[in-house]
Amino acid sequence: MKKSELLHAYYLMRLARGFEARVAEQYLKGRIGGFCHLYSGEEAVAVGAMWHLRKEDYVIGSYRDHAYYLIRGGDPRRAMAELFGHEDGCCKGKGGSMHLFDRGINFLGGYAIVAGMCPIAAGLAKAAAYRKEDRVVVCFFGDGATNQGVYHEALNMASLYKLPVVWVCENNYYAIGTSVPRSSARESLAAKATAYDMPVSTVDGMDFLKMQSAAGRAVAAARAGKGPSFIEAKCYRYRGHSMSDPGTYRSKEEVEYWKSRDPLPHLKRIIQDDFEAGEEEFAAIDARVARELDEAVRFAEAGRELPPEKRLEDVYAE
Amino acid sequence: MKKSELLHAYYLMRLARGFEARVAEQYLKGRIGGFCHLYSGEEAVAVGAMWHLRKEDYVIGSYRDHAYYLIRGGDPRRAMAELFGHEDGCCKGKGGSMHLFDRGINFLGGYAIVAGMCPIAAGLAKAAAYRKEDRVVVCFFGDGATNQGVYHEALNMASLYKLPVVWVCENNYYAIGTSVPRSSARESLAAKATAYDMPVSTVDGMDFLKMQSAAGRAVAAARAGKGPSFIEAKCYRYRGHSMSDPGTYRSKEEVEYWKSRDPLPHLKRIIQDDFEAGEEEFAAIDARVARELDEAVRFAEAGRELPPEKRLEDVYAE
Amino acid sequence: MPKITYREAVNQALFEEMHRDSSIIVFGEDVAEYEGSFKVTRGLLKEFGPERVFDTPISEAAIVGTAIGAALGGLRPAAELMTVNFAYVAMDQILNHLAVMRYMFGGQAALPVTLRMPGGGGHQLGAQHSHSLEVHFVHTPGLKVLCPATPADAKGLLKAALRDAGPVIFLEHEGLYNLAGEVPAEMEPARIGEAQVLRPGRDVTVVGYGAMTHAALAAAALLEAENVGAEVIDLRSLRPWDKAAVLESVARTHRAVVVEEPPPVCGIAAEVAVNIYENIFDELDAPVERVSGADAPMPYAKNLEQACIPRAEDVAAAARRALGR
Amino acid sequence: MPKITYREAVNQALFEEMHRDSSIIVFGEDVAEYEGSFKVTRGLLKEFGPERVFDTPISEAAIVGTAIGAALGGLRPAAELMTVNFAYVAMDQILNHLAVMRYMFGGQAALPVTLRMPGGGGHQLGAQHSHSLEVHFVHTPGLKVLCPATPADAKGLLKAALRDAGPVIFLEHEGLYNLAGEVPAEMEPARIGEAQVLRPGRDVTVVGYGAMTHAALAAAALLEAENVGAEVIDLRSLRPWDKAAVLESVARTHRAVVVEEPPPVCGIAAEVAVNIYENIFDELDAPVERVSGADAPMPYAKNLEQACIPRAEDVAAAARRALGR
Ligand SMILES: Cc1ncc(C[n+]2csc(CCOP(=O)(O)OP(=O)(O)O)c2C)c(N)n1
Ligand SMILES: Cc1ncc(C[n+]2csc(CCOP(=O)(O)OP(=O)(O)O)c2C)c(N)n1
Ligand SMILES: [Mg+2]
Ligand SMILES: [Mg+2]
Repeated sequence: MKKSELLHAYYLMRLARGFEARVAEQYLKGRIGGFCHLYSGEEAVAVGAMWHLRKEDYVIGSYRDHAYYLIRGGDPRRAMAELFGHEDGCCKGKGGSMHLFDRGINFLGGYAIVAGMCPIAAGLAKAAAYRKEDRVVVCFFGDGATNQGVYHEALNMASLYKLPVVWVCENNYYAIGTSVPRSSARESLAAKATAYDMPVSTVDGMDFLKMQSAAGRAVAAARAGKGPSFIEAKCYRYRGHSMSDPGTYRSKEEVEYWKSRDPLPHLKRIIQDDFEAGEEEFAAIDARVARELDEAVRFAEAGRELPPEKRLEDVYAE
Repeated sequence: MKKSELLHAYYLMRLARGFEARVAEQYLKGRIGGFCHLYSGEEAVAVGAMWHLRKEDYVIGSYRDHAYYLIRGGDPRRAMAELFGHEDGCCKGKGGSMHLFDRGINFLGGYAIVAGMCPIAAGLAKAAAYRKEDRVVVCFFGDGATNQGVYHEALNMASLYKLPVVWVCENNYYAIGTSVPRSSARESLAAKATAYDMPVSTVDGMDFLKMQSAAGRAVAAARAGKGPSFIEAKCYRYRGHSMSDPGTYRSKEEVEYWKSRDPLPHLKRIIQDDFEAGEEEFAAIDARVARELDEAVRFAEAGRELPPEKRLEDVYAE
Repeated sequence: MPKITYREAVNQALFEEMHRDSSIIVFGEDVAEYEGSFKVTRGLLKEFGPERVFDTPISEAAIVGTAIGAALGGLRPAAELMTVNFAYVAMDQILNHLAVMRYMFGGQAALPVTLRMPGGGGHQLGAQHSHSLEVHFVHTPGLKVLCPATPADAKGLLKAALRDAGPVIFLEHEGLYNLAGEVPAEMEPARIGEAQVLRPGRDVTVVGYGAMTHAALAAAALLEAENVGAEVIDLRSLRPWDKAAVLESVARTHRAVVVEEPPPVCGIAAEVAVNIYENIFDELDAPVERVSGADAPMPYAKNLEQACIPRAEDVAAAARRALGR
Repeated sequence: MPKITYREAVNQALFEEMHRDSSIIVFGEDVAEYEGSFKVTRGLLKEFGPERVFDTPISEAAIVGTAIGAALGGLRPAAELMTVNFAYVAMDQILNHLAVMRYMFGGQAALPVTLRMPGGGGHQLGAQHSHSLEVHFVHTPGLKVLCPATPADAKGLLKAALRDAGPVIFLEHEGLYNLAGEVPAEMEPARIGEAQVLRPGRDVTVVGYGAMTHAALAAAALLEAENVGAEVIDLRSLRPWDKAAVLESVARTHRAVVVEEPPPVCGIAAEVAVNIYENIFDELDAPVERVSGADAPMPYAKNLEQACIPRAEDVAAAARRALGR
């Protein structure tokens, strides 16, 4: 991979991480409401999984969706405005944190029902296959989603029809307060997915390079008409499940261990080792991100909610 | 196994087979209505799977339930009356063919929703475990059920809590007109079940002895507190999916092949080989079955439906 | 005009619209090779091939989800749930995805999905297989709900559904599949949300839909013999429903009966009745009569089941009550 | 009398009944070690141990199915669905198993199951997480549906549910968990199916339940300032519901308002209203006013969401309409 590419990956992770730091601030100020789930710590998974995507490919995922949206190329201003509940948010303020969506970048939504988006991903892939479009679908969900019935139905169907889906399971070890071994009879979610006869892999989700390489194989297989693949990305969320979860079910040591494996300094070291990049290059990225996020917050602060009459619009197509 | 035991197994299979021949007759006469699914051809599965059960164990299964009920020790008269929709049927005529049930024999129901009974089986096992009762649950379902979400949820939970369930998948190769390879990404349903980290086996479901021996291991494991097991019983239904299905999606040759492996003559041969049993012993069984079934039909013919006011009873406990 | 069955009418609508619009795909359990468990999709696989017409595993939640995704991806999926009873396992996809997505994504998600589901009682299928689920769908903003009662409407409304921005829940009644009726060979889509007066009358208005329309018509025939003129309105579309047509009729007859197959509590009849009261309270000469399915699960035994489903005689009796006879 | 919160009241009922009856078990997502996502099950695991209080995977359909099986096996399961929104994925187990099994097995299946589900809007959780599902449950024969509005009822009704032959859908309102109120330390179970007059009045009857009871009470306070005496009835139980209490009150006040949180079509308010019309048509001086949630999915933005949920002012305005002011 070229240096510029690696720096771009670094930028994307920084952007997502920085965005969520701002979100946490604004949430505590009461400007953002509802459930708000941060992705911090897992950025390498999303950047790696989407690395090989083209503009026409589809991305879909869970409520933990700020990073998907931004990494896919979404506008941080419209994301922040959405979280503020404003009319210039990407969903006019009707969706909120859990339901970002943007047709323009083929990010087809964050969904609040665990595993609910899995069959939708299969359907997107079916549409692409039927229309003979060269599109791949990347679908993100958590470890907990593998215990929900519809997840199994969707994986089976995608495999049966050889649909171009890359299933990315963010195994961050917990579904709210319940750990994987306490909720899944099989602890290896990759092994569990072999029930559907597709290539599976378990990847270090804290390592961008490993993620992108696994995703590269999966995306290539999907494009080649070989059907779906499953990637179990082992990762960790630094924060509680959502802004309202103190996360006391995890030990300090455990959290510290994972923070010591943070994907950002990890990638930075690799770039520095391989290309002798100077600190100023990273500082420039940090500055760019800060600028963009200042702008996003300003944009959101300047916006306003839809007038209440509009609550009855968008129920049906006109 | 003793000769008397084998003869009893033969009797149970004969009884189930014979009962359903009468059911088919009565159905065509219009005395039985609704959906009516015959088990003919699969008898060795149910007799084998229940072989090691005690009175206090639970049996639960799908709509293809005449055989479960009879083999569990149900009264053929009350089953036939139920199919006639009569008040002295085992469910007062409110259930019908798909919903036999009898507390007295711990047969806890035939259910019409594919896989719908799977979590109920887990719950029965949980109750037994919590109450420290020495009970095992045998749950019957078809190959098609393995594509239904709740099936996966139930197997996972049963394994996680090490509940005493024996999952018996009657893989008769078809779900109505759709064959297993056209509906399941993995053709081996035993391999598919390894997702839940329990002992699995694939058994010739046309062979009573093989079935009972696999079931023996599974029941013993459940009793010993080792949790659930999964048995994939390869078998075949001789008739269409239900009385209204002509079954044209299966070739004559295929049906003939399976009929040539009929579990009844197969067991008869074994008994004759091992014990030199005479034809008259089998003839006596046939006669006994005929007598019981004549009686069942007579009983049903003599009964009547509940008065219509009673349609509003049994909605709630009084 | 050619006479065809309701089953054939649905089939024709699928054929014609699929020829017209290549973005329509059809899938569900046993819809392709088996041609549907009610044979409604007969010939489709042969005509349109396995990419457009395909069988699925027994995975209703994923069937609906796949339809949603396919719609987001630019298609017009027409999925079949083998019977409406199996919509229960797909409720989350229907009520909490399909119905809400356009809204929660600020209008960006186009969801031209049609879900066809045969349903209704009367065939001794017992408690788990005899449901009429319309209330669950009609209660839910974001869905449209159609219930054709005649072969012509089965065709006209399905054509409308397949061209609509959707999403549309299309409820076919199993008891009507063999019903024959005149259906124009060339037919425009019907208009969604329009009721139809099937029989004029000036003494009492009887509102029905689906199979209950036929109970209403039969009741009108009984009442005619008693010199009572019953006006029969077939709602055809339950969400949106044609309030104007119902109010106009009741304002003339001053008496109304509403017939529905599901159990009564929070039913379609309650909704129709309450709208009559709210809008033309002073025009009413008697309370609106509701005739509903029994407030009990459906029993298997034939006599019990028949007593649980509104019949012409029940409807006529309600009309007599409304007329104070 | 001690003052405790609605959350504590639910928790106390669980504690007390579990001490009383060892056949009660509690399970659901994060109910044991995490003590519930709303901390309602706090202390239960410690008190009763992991065999009686346990966490489940995110498998709502199997949670409900397990409760059904456990009940068949002789227990009294009290399962929690983390929120009512997740009942959609378990609808088949709730509506097509739990509700019908006693009936279809001819009365043989005892199903003393309580399903606790927090729900309701008002916390900017968006379209998929803000549902009020009561209509789906109330429409379905075979279920009982309770909606406590106060801490005392939360405790009394849950105790009743845990001793009832069931099955009971127990709907807790997320917006009420922090509400404090007087609750007797020693308390008998409440009676299922009995409404309560929370405030007498002679000009108009306002019927509510759950969080809407509080909108009704606040509206009554507003109306009092206008010299209008509003009688507030809290239904408490939606199936069965206390028709007699409502009719008695409306027969006195001659005017009625019914308030509900879900969307209006085929709603609770429609059912209550239609029963008023059917039974005491001649006592009514004006049409019954329905005040319902918006006929739209729930939006995230605070102002939009607030405009979708009935508020005291909406209820007061409806009362004024009923009074012709
Ligand atoms: C069907 C359903 N059940 C329960 C919930 C409540 N819930 C929201 S997130 C969550 C945990 C999900 O864990 P996981 O899939 O591992 O994803 P993570 O949050 O760790 O990214 C739960 C139980 C839900 N949203 N949907
Ligand atoms: C959830 C659900 N979907 C669809 C059906 C309709 N249906 C009844 S039986 C059946 C096929 C089941 O096949 P399988 O599980 O292999 O059992 P078998 O009938 O072969 O014994 C189908 C699709 C149903 N009853 N429930
Ligand atoms: Mg997780
Ligand atoms: Mg089968």
